[in-house]
Amino acid sequence: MALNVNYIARETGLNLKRNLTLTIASILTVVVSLSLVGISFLVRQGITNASGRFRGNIELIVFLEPKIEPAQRAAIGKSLEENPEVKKIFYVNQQQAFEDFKELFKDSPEMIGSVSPAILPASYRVVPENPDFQATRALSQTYGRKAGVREVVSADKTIKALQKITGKINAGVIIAGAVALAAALLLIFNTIRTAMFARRREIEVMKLVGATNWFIRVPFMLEGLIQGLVGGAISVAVLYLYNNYMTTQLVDSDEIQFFQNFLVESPDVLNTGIVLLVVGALVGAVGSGLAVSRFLDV
Amino acid sequence: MALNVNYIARETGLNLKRNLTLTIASILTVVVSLSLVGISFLVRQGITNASGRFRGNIELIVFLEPKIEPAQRAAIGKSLEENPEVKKIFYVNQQQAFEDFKELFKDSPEMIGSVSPAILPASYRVVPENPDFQATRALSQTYGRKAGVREVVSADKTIKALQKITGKINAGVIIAGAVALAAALLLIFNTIRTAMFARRREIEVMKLVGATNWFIRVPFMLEGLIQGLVGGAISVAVLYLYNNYMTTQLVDSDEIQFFQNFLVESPDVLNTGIVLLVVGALVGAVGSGLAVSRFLDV
Amino acid sequence: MIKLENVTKVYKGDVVALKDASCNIDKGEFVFLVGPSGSGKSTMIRLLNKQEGPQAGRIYVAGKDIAELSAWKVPFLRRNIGCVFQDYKLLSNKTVYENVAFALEVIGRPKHVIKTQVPAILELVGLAKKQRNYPEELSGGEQQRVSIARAFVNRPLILLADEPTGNLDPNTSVGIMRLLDRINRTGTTVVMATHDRSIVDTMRRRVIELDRGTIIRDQARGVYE
Amino acid sequence: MIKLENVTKVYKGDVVALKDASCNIDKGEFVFLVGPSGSGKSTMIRLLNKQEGPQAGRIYVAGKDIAELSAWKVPFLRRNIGCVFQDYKLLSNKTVYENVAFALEVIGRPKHVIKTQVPAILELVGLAKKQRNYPEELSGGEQQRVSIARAFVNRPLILLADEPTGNLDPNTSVGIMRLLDRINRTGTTVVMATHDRSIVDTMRRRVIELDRGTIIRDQARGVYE
Ligand SMILES: Nc1ncnc2c1ncn2[C@@H]1O[C@H](COP(=O)(O)OP(=O)(O)OP(=O)(O)O)[C@@H](O)[C@H]1O
Ligand SMILES: Nc1ncnc2c1ncn2[C@@H]1O[C@H](COP(=O)(O)OP(=O)(O)OP(=O)(O)O)[C@@H](O)[C@H]1O
Ligand SMILES: [Mg+2]
Ligand SMILES: [Mg+2]
Repeated sequence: MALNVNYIARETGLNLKRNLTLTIASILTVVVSLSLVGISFLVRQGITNASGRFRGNIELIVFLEPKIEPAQRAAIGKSLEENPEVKKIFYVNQQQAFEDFKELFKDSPEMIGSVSPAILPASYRVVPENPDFQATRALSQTYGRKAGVREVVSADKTIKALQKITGKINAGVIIAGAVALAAALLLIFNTIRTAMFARRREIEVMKLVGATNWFIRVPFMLEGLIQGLVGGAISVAVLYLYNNYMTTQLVDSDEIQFFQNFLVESPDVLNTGIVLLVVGALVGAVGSGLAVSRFLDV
Repeated sequence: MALNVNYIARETGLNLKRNLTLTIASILTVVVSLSLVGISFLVRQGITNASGRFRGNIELIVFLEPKIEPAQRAAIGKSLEENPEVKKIFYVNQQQAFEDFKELFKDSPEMIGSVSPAILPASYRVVPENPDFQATRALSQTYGRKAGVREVVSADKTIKALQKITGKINAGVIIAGAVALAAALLLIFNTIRTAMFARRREIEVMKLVGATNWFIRVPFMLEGLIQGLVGGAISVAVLYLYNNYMTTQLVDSDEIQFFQNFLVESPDVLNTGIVLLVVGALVGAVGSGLAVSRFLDV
Repeated sequence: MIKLENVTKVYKGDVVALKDASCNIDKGEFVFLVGPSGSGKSTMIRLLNKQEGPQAGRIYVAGKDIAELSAWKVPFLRRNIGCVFQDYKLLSNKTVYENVAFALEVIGRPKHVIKTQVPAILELVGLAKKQRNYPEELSGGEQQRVSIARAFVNRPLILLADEPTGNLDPNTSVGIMRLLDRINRTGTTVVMATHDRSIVDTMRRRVIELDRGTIIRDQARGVYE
Repeated sequence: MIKLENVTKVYKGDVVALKDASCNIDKGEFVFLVGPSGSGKSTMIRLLNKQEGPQAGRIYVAGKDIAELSAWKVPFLRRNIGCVFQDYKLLSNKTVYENVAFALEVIGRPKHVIKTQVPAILELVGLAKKQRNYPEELSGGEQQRVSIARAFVNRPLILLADEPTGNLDPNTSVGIMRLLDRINRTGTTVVMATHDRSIVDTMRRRVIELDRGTIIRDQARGVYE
């Protein structure tokens, strides 16, 4: 059956206008639930960003004896540089180690008070060619036995722990996002169904006058699509406002650099916005289509 | 007008049964939205607990020179104990300082590798009588000048920073909770309004047959109350399941003690549950009462 | 009992449904309201139970100007006026029994009264067997009779009936008219809008004829035309 | 055109609305369906346009057994059957014009056809001035006439009319009956359920009488009783 574009457009427009109570109710539900989904997505993105930044890529630290001979030190450095398993090294002298320490503990001055440059050992920070557990351990054993080396710390445990933490947080936030999305879909469909219930007589009459299922369904689906898009668009606006507010809040708090790690980039917001629009449009159209069907059986 | 309890009970029961589609829709909305509110409350509680535990109550640390004479050390201790501004002191020797350090950095073995007991200074941890900024600073100046004292670190900056962080997180989570609650109220009212819209003819007819506003309104409000309570009860169940799951998850992760700080106590869950029930019942009853009113004007 | 003084009702779009209508109906009268489709019969009935308000003129029911009735008193007015609506206005979520019982519950009648009166009145209109059915499950004429039963189950002072026999066959109509007549004889004022020529011509009661909103005839013991 | 073979329709609760009913209506016939309230007239009409299905028996419309029609073909059956419903079944969100136009839109008539045919048919039923009103804003008789207009605006093969004059005054009824007669003369089969004795007695067409679901009379050029 060829559907008349003209008819569909007019019918949809009139429906939206004349069932204003139901139109507003549906859009409101879409706005509220998709905004929650969007915000939980952005929080997820922020946490992913933050945990990415917390993690370095240095996998091995060769601590040198504080009183090591410069020659011995150079030998170790050379050996490291020539090792095919090693990709890159950085030498961190005692002063730098202290600076690093101060940076790391700038919020805990009592820690800083407890050390001095002379106390902290110099070290080679090593980026292995192959950031694999076995390779890192082999390197660590090789250099741990060398003279002048106080200790080799392979960061594998730390990384594992860090990965576990961020993995857990990530999983938690993904679950929260999925739950929010599922809740949103449920709420929107629920509202559409209730609105359709209020119009069941109308649908029955159309059917009795000889309208085919699709003839009835298409304008309702278009109506749902538009409600979903409008609701989605409004929740994208809510999202931008939220993100702007959070960004100024986070940038403001420059004394606590920690928070800045959670900043979300514009492309992420854009992507989330697109997802919201698509979800809104889809659930609006498909939900309406499904909800109508219940009353088409006349 | 005396309302007939019998009539109200029967009327409410029949309404719930005969408008099953709308009853289910309303309960579903209450369940989904209140569960979100409840979970956001529990997360908030967890964060509050965690930040409470992160914060110690030691406000001042007097670090001693590593090579201090025992007599000098005892003198400083005595002077601290006798100072009326000081409430309590703990002596932390070098070995203990190292243990603390290891505990603090157990996830960062490279930090542990960089220090040894001999390096870390012993210290007096001081709890001032008056945890006030001025008093703490005065103490810190007095003892900073004493012989044998390497440095006095007043934790006020740390505490300020920590308070700022936890304050911000708290504010964020409170806002999130408030937003979730507002969203829930909006969604529930929206659904009730839509459901009432589907029944507007019925309400008009009742009015035309001579029913007073309250005669019509009370069963609808009771209906809303019951829907709210049922929805609230289900979301309390959801909350308990969530909390149980999270608790086992968090306790499981004992290698990352950090997470255990977020554990929420049973009373908190209970309180949140009660809040959900009350909110569900109130918004159900009041929302229905308001939604009916729109159609009583016949 | 009922008095209209120069009542005018204009709907949006300049539809004059009632124009300067005046009449006086005494207690215990039986009045037929006749006139072509769209002449304002239902409008007059809707004005009497304050479903709508007039643009001009005064309406007195039981001695009171109903325009001056405060909103919370309107239900009490309506309890004294039984109304058979042209479109029945049954509660679709209630059974036949519950629909009729509702009119008694509204005025706070005790349960045992409801339990005896409702079946009795349903028996009278010939719906004893349909008590447990919902309006949707009834034929047109059956729904109409439920509306009639509900309108006078609580023995109102005034009975407004808007085409109560429109969907009834002649025999059932005669039965309903006998019932209305009996109710009228107990002192209830009856105003009935109708298109049924034979009923009007048989009963020979007062006839008020409307034409495009104007009362063009008010005749005691009148006929349809 | 229409053939019923031993059709039985039982509603839940053992209400036998139609019992072993058989009849044959040829193309171009005009049939009155009479019988007391609740005798099964509307049920028969609902069976003919497949609003409901019978428990037993076969129903043929235009030579086809409608029980064997697959669900997607039902709309096409209904487009050939105009139906005036006893409760009008107007679309409350659409104006009078839109309600009537809908029946043409459903069969894909182009806009210019709709624009000329809808006002013409509304003129015929006397509603030219009410085109922009919603059903709620019409009197009972006016709503009924919208339903009539919608039923034959698309010139169906068969016209089922369930008490199309129930809410109309005698004069308007005569006008509507003239219209139905004219439509019938163009070849449309008309089946009309009615309670109006004078219409049946004046027209003298075939009469099928139902009583408690059974066809008790099938008379050419019959009278009401
Ligand atoms: N809500 C409304 N808005 C606009 N016009 C209305 C409204 N209600 C009624 N009308 C118009 O007022 C006029 C009188 O209507 P009313 O219902 O009183 O007629 P009636 O005499 O009862 O007719 P019928 O015999 O067909 O029921 C009609 O032309 C109708 O279209
Ligand atoms: N959905 C239903 N469920 C149960 N019983 C029904 C249903 N629809 C109709 N009936 C019953 O079937 C019988 C026939 O109904 P129908 O509507 O065909 O009567 P009718 O001849 O059209 O009467 P009227 O002249 O009053 O319109 C009635 O007793 C009615 O109560
Ligand atoms: Mg009327
Ligand atoms: Mg019928």
